[in-house]
Amino acid sequence: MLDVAYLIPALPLAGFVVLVCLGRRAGDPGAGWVATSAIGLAFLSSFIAYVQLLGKDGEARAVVKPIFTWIRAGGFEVEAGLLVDQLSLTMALFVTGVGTLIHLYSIGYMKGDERFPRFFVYLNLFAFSMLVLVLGDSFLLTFLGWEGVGACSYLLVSFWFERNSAASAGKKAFVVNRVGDFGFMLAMFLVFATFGTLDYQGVLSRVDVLTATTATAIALLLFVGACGKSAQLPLFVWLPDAMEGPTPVSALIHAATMVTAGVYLMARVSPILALSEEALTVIAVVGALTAFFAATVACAQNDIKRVLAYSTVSQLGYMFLAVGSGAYVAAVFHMVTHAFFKALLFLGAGSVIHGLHDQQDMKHMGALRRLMPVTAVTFIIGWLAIAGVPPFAGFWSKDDILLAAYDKSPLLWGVGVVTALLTAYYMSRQVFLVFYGGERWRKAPTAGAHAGGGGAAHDAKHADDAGTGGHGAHGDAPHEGPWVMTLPLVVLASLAALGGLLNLPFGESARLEHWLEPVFGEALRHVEASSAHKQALAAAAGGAALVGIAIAYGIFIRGRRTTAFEPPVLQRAWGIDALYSALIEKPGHALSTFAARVVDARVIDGAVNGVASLVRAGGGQLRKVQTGYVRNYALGVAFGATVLLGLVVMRAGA
Amino acid sequence: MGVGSDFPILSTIVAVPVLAAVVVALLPRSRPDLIRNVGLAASLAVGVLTVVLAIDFEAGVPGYQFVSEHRWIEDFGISWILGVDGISLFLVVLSGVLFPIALYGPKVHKDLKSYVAWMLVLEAGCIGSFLSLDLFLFFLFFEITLVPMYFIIGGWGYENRVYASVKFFLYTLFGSAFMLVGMLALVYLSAKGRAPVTFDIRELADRGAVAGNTARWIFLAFVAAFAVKVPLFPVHTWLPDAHTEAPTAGSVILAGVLLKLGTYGIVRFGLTLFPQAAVDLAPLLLTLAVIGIIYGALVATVQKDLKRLVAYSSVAHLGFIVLGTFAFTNQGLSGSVLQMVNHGLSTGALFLLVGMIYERRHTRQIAELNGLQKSMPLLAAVFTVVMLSSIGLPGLNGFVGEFLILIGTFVTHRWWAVVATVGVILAALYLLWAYQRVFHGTPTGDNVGLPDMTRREKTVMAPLVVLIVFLGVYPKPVLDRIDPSVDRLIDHVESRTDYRQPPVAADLGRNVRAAERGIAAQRAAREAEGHQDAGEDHGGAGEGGGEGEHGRVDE
Amino acid sequence: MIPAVLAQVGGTRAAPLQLPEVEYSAMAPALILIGGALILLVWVSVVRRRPPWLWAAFSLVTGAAAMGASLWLWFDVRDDGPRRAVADALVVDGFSVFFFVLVSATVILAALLGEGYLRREGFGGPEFYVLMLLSASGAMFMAAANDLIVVFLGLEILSIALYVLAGFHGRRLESREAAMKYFVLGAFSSALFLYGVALVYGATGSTNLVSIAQYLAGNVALENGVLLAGMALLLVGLGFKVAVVPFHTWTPDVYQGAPSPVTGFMASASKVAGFAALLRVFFSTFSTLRLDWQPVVWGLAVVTLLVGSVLAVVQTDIKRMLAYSSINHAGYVLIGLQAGTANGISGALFYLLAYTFMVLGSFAVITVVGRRGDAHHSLDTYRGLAARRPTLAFAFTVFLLAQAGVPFTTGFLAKFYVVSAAVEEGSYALALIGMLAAVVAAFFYLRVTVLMYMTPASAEEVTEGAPPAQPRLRLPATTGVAVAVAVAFTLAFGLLPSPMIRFARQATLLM
Amino acid sequence: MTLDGGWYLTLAAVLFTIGAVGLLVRRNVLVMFMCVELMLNAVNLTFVTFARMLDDIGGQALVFFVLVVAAAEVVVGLGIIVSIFRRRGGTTADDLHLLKG
Repeated sequence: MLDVAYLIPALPLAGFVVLVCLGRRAGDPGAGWVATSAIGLAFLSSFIAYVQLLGKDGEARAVVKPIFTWIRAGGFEVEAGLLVDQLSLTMALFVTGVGTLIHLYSIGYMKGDERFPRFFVYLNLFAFSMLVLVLGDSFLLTFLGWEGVGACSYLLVSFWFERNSAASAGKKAFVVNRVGDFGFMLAMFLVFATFGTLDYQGVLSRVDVLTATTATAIALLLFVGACGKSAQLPLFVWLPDAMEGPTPVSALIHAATMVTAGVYLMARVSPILALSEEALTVIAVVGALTAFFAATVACAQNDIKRVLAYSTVSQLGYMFLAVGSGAYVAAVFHMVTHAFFKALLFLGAGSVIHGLHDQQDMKHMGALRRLMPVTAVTFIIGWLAIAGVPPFAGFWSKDDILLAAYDKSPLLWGVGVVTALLTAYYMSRQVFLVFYGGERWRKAPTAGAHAGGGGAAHDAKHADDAGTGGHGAHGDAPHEGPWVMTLPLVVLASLAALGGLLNLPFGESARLEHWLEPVFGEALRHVEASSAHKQALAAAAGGAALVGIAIAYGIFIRGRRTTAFEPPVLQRAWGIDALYSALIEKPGHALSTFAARVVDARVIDGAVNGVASLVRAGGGQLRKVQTGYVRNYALGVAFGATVLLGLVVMRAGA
Repeated sequence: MGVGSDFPILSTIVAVPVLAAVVVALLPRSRPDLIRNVGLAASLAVGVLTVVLAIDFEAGVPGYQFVSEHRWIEDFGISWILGVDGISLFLVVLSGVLFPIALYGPKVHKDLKSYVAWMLVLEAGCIGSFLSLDLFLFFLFFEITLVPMYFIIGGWGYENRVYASVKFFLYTLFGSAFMLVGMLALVYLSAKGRAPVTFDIRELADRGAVAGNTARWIFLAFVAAFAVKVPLFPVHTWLPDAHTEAPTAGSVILAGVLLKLGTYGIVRFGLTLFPQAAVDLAPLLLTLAVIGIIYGALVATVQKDLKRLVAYSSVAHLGFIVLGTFAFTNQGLSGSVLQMVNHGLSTGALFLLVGMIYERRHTRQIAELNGLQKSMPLLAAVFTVVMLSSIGLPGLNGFVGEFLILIGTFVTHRWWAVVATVGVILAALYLLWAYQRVFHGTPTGDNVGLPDMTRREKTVMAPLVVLIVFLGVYPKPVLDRIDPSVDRLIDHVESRTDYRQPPVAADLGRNVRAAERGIAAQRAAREAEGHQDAGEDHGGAGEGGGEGEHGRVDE
Repeated sequence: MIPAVLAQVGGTRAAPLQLPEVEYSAMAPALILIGGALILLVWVSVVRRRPPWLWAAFSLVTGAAAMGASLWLWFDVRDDGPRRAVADALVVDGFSVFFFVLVSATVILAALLGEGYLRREGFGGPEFYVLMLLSASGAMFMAAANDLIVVFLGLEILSIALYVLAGFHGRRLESREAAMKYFVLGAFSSALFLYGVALVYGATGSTNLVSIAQYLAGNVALENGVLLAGMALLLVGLGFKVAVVPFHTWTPDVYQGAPSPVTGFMASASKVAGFAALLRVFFSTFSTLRLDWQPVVWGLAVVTLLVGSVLAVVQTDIKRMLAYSSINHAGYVLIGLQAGTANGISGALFYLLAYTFMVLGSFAVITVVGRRGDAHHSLDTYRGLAARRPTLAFAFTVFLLAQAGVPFTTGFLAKFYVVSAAVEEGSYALALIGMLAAVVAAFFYLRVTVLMYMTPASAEEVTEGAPPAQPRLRLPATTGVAVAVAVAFTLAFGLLPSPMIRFARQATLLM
Repeated sequence: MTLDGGWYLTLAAVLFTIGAVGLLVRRNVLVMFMCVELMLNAVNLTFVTFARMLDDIGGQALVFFVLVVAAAEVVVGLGIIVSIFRRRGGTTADDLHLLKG
């Protein structure tokens, strides 16, 4: 039974291996098709597994498929195996599904890049790692995937390594994630010290042995890991910079899949979280603050991808708000819908950038809806979904979260609603700036010269590489991409529009909740509220979205303005990067320099060389005694004899 | 491919390189090809023998295997005793693998004959140290490695090679001075009464004649020698100089094998001979190890010379190994032993790669390099893999050891483990930053248009990359051989001291697994077909583990 | 011998004169050497114009004969026990015979060395060999002495010949200066030694070592001060001979100034003989006073180890450097003595055995590298030697590393042996100081290898005085044999030391 | 009047010391050499005195050995001194300090 589950991670791995072996021979677009079919088949396998799982009882839907013993030392043993249950399969389905679409899209987007095959090598490796992350049956296997996706993220963000900004961004992503991993690792140590195993089943079935303190510690340490991977305060700083990577990467890794790993992890350990109200509160508060914070920053960004990046941070904040409120299903639901619409938005943005020859500054866009109709329509669907306009997917998932948040604390709910308003505003701003208004791209400076926000801009070189050919430098009319790029847009747009169907809050149609419930069990909190109450809250959320859109409409369409409320402090993301630089980077560098130049070179090695010099100097002094005069030598002998005689006489006298 | 039980494989492994060195020394200088081939053939032969050894090694046996014992200097109670157990096995294999690579890989620009001869002597010395079960014999091998390495650094190194080689020699000799005195003190104190003088560590460990303060002092004397070799903070400053100035092969062997003599020595002699003292002084060594981890990483961050950076990264990595050793848990110790091998592979590979860059650019200064990935994508890719292994990325070898060390330390010395984990962050920082500066960006000046890896370079790197991946994905065959010996060592420590390994590290974990297996078995009843092969696997593992564990509990 | 005779005469006034039986066979090795020397002297006066190699060949034969006689004695003593000769003035026990063997080996090697040297420097006569053989016989008498006055006689036979040998290369001012310094200081120390003999005689009533020991064992010495002062002066005199700090001051100058083969011979034979007497007198005769001399020897060992190694570090002349290194070696032998156990003594013996070959080998190389005029001993001369004469450089490296105490050489085992004896007796601090001094010492040995292997020869041309291009070094066959023998000994017994260890051990036990 | 043996010993010790000090302070090699002779003779006096005190003829016989050795030393020593200072005006030991350090 369910042996097909093995294929889910195996296929992308096989794709990776094949592409590595083929190297450059795989070619363009051959490598892309290999990779795409690998992950496409993985999606198919996931779907088959899903069907097979449906054939079982709710309780029996958690199946461990062992693979081999990975590590064993003394009492520590890690069996590598796949944990196929409702949660992991849900993740696998949307990871492979969205992944397939983005792979497909990449074939068009990356066309002509000199490292085209390598890109798909990385993508397949990423897909494999992500699937290991979600399907792993123990903390350590999840960690394997967790670090694997981090490494792939590093490789893909710095894919265009010729640009220093891309290289730095990749490094930053990895290092900041490592800070989070620090928490994850400590959590694993604590889990092992407590349970003697790292298996999910071994741990989660015995959480009752945990004391409250240990539970809080484990939960918070894991949350630190999640903060790193899912770009929550205070570790969010890498995600905006990660937009230096090719846009499909942003869509796949930094919107749809990898960044949601933190949420997945929290959902996975829900039985532990359930033991610690403090941890839940911390998670909820951090989530809410991140959501609000990132939304404010998103309002002031000019780079089309950075807006989406901060939006992603903000939406992830929502998911953590849900987790903190005990609404795991809502978190997963939002994760899925967010994967649909945010991937869509990124791919749309990529399409725009592609069409404008790597122009990313929204101030130099406008009126593109006529020239890029497919992109425009799908992007608008994405916009409506993320803004929370009924009946698009985002509305339903966000509504679930806000409901749970209200149950946790009205204050959190308030923050959530304000964030929803901001979300609607900044997304509307983006849509209006890009697709409406005047054709500002006609008089735009050379692409990349005007770096928006953090300075994300492709260099001119890539403009040549990634150009679809047939047209020269800028000045050409923006154009739609090939079908491999538009098809994913259309599919994702339909999902973004209809994704809400997964978990409609009406009666028996809450399929996702029903499906996932056995995973969370008692950890899952059900909101006990009247339906009138629920409807009022939903109306408030929907209203906030509409207000946000209306404000943006007033400013950018009615007011025909291209700038609104964009204070520098928000453009610089509240100066957090600068703060880290001042508080950590510079003192750290100073400390390291001190350690290397003073402690190591002067103190320690100085002592070592000092001993050598001392011996030398001692020898230099001593040799002066050796004057060359024979009577001095005789004096030496006589002196020695006298001392010896003195000693023995003293001894004899004593 | 088994060998006869009476074939003295260990003595052969030690003797072959020595004989080959003599042969090379007798060959005419005018036949460089012949010299190279003889050297390579000998080291490959040793490599094959070590692999045969690993295959013939019985995984479940904790004690020494293939023991060959001959009387040597009877008047001193010294014998030629070679033996291998799980702790030394893979270090021997590592040496067997790294030496042919180091001999074949980097080009030698002058006096090939002496170079090959010294390398072969070095190989014999290193392997001999790992195999010796006689304290005196170990010391001989331990010391003799200095000579070839000294000549290799001094003869084929870079600008500052003389300073570096002399520093290396004297520093190590300084540590050994303490060890020699400590060793003699131990031997003679153990021979009080009617017991004959012996240097056989098995016998010495059994007698356990020294205790209390005496044991602590002697232990410290041993540690002084090993700490220099490891090198442990603050006696590490010879390492950056030696590494930087050594020729590529020298750095590879130095990092890959020679440093392990220190960590191996601590495990084999420190823990075996002075269990109580080791337990007593563990906090000191743990602290030094942790300082080394953080300090090495910090200092590595600001290095301007690529080789020096890798050298300081070794200080940090070796800190982990010492940390795991003094955790006194099965995981920590197994992790340490495994990490010795891992570090040898990944740092050896890093030095080879840096050497390849140097061959092309004639500089190691990070500031003078940029954008190398542009013209050398393959080299960059290999570098990335090795770097990620060094960072400790799961799925590559570095992680398994590091993780075992940390988790093993955590259960006994929580806060040390926590601080050491910070080192994991820093490792990423300095290596990625260096990678960015060297490989990323747009190449300028001399960095444009460099040739990518040659066939020879690929041949050299291929086995290392394969091992890096293999040990990351499937370390079990290695751990299965390490584990029983580590178990025995911890047993030994526990039987001589009040120290008890936390149950979670010893067997609680396995009990949990067993319980789970029970559940799994019930499920398997329902899903008979899918579970069959996995069940077999579990059963085998349970037996192997059970024997080793429960012997101790009864004591 | 005669004092004993006279004592007998004094004791039994009326009895007929009883001459003690002189057992020639017991003293065969020394007598062979003396005989050889005399034959050479006669030969050269009677027959003129003989090819110079003949003198060397004859000395070699003499040395070999002495060696053969020594070995015969060894088995004889081992089977039948020690023999006293000449009315107890000499004792031929394992200990003595060990030194006979060692000194014979020294003679053989030095003769091999001398041949090439004399030929190169243009000395045709047999004087070198005559003096060397006589000197060596003195060394043997010192080793076999059972009477303090015989020690003195042996010492003087050894030294007087060496004074002349040191100034042998008359054309070199350094050589003459060395002779003068050695002579003045040697005479001074002899006087001190002799005064010590007198005081011991006064305190114990005898100069016979066995009698002294018996007296000390039987009586609590009344005039302890006189006895101890005598003992101290004996230590000074012998310490001078073996170059113990602070009685070492002559060593660097004489080693540097004397002709290189003479230095080699002096460094081995003279030190070996001095230690033979020192070990016997202190270990066996003054064993009851161990608590008195042990701390003194401890202190001397420490300063000897440290001063020797530290001063060698700053030298620029290879012979001078090795002179300090030999001082350092004396410190290790003292470690063995300080232990005051049989193990310590056999350790010291083994050390001397290993040392003899290392140091003679080293000076063989130095003789060759010194080139015509015996003047090229600056360390700079060794630049790039490995490239020019790889085998010679390798041999020198073996000697240097062996002296540094690198494993698989006799040098390591020697250090190991004495240090283990010290540790066995609980002298941890001394053992540690010894090993740390070895670290310092390793530095200057390494310096030479650095010059030979890691420094290009071209840099040398900058220094003034040296000829622009290094002429090819001529390695005479005889010197080559000496070097080969020394290397073989150092490495072979470094690997399989048991025979030599047993030799040293039995020599001690048969004392 | 009979003198206690101790006086002879003291005299010998004083002579010995004078010889030693002379060796240390004089620069003329010949004088230095004579000082050594003085020391040796002080030793001889000591031997004889002890022999008398111990009533042991052996001590007196030892003196002959010392005298013989001293004579041999003189021969060799003078030879060396002559060979060195043949071409020089004086016989100052301090002139020779080529070797030092």
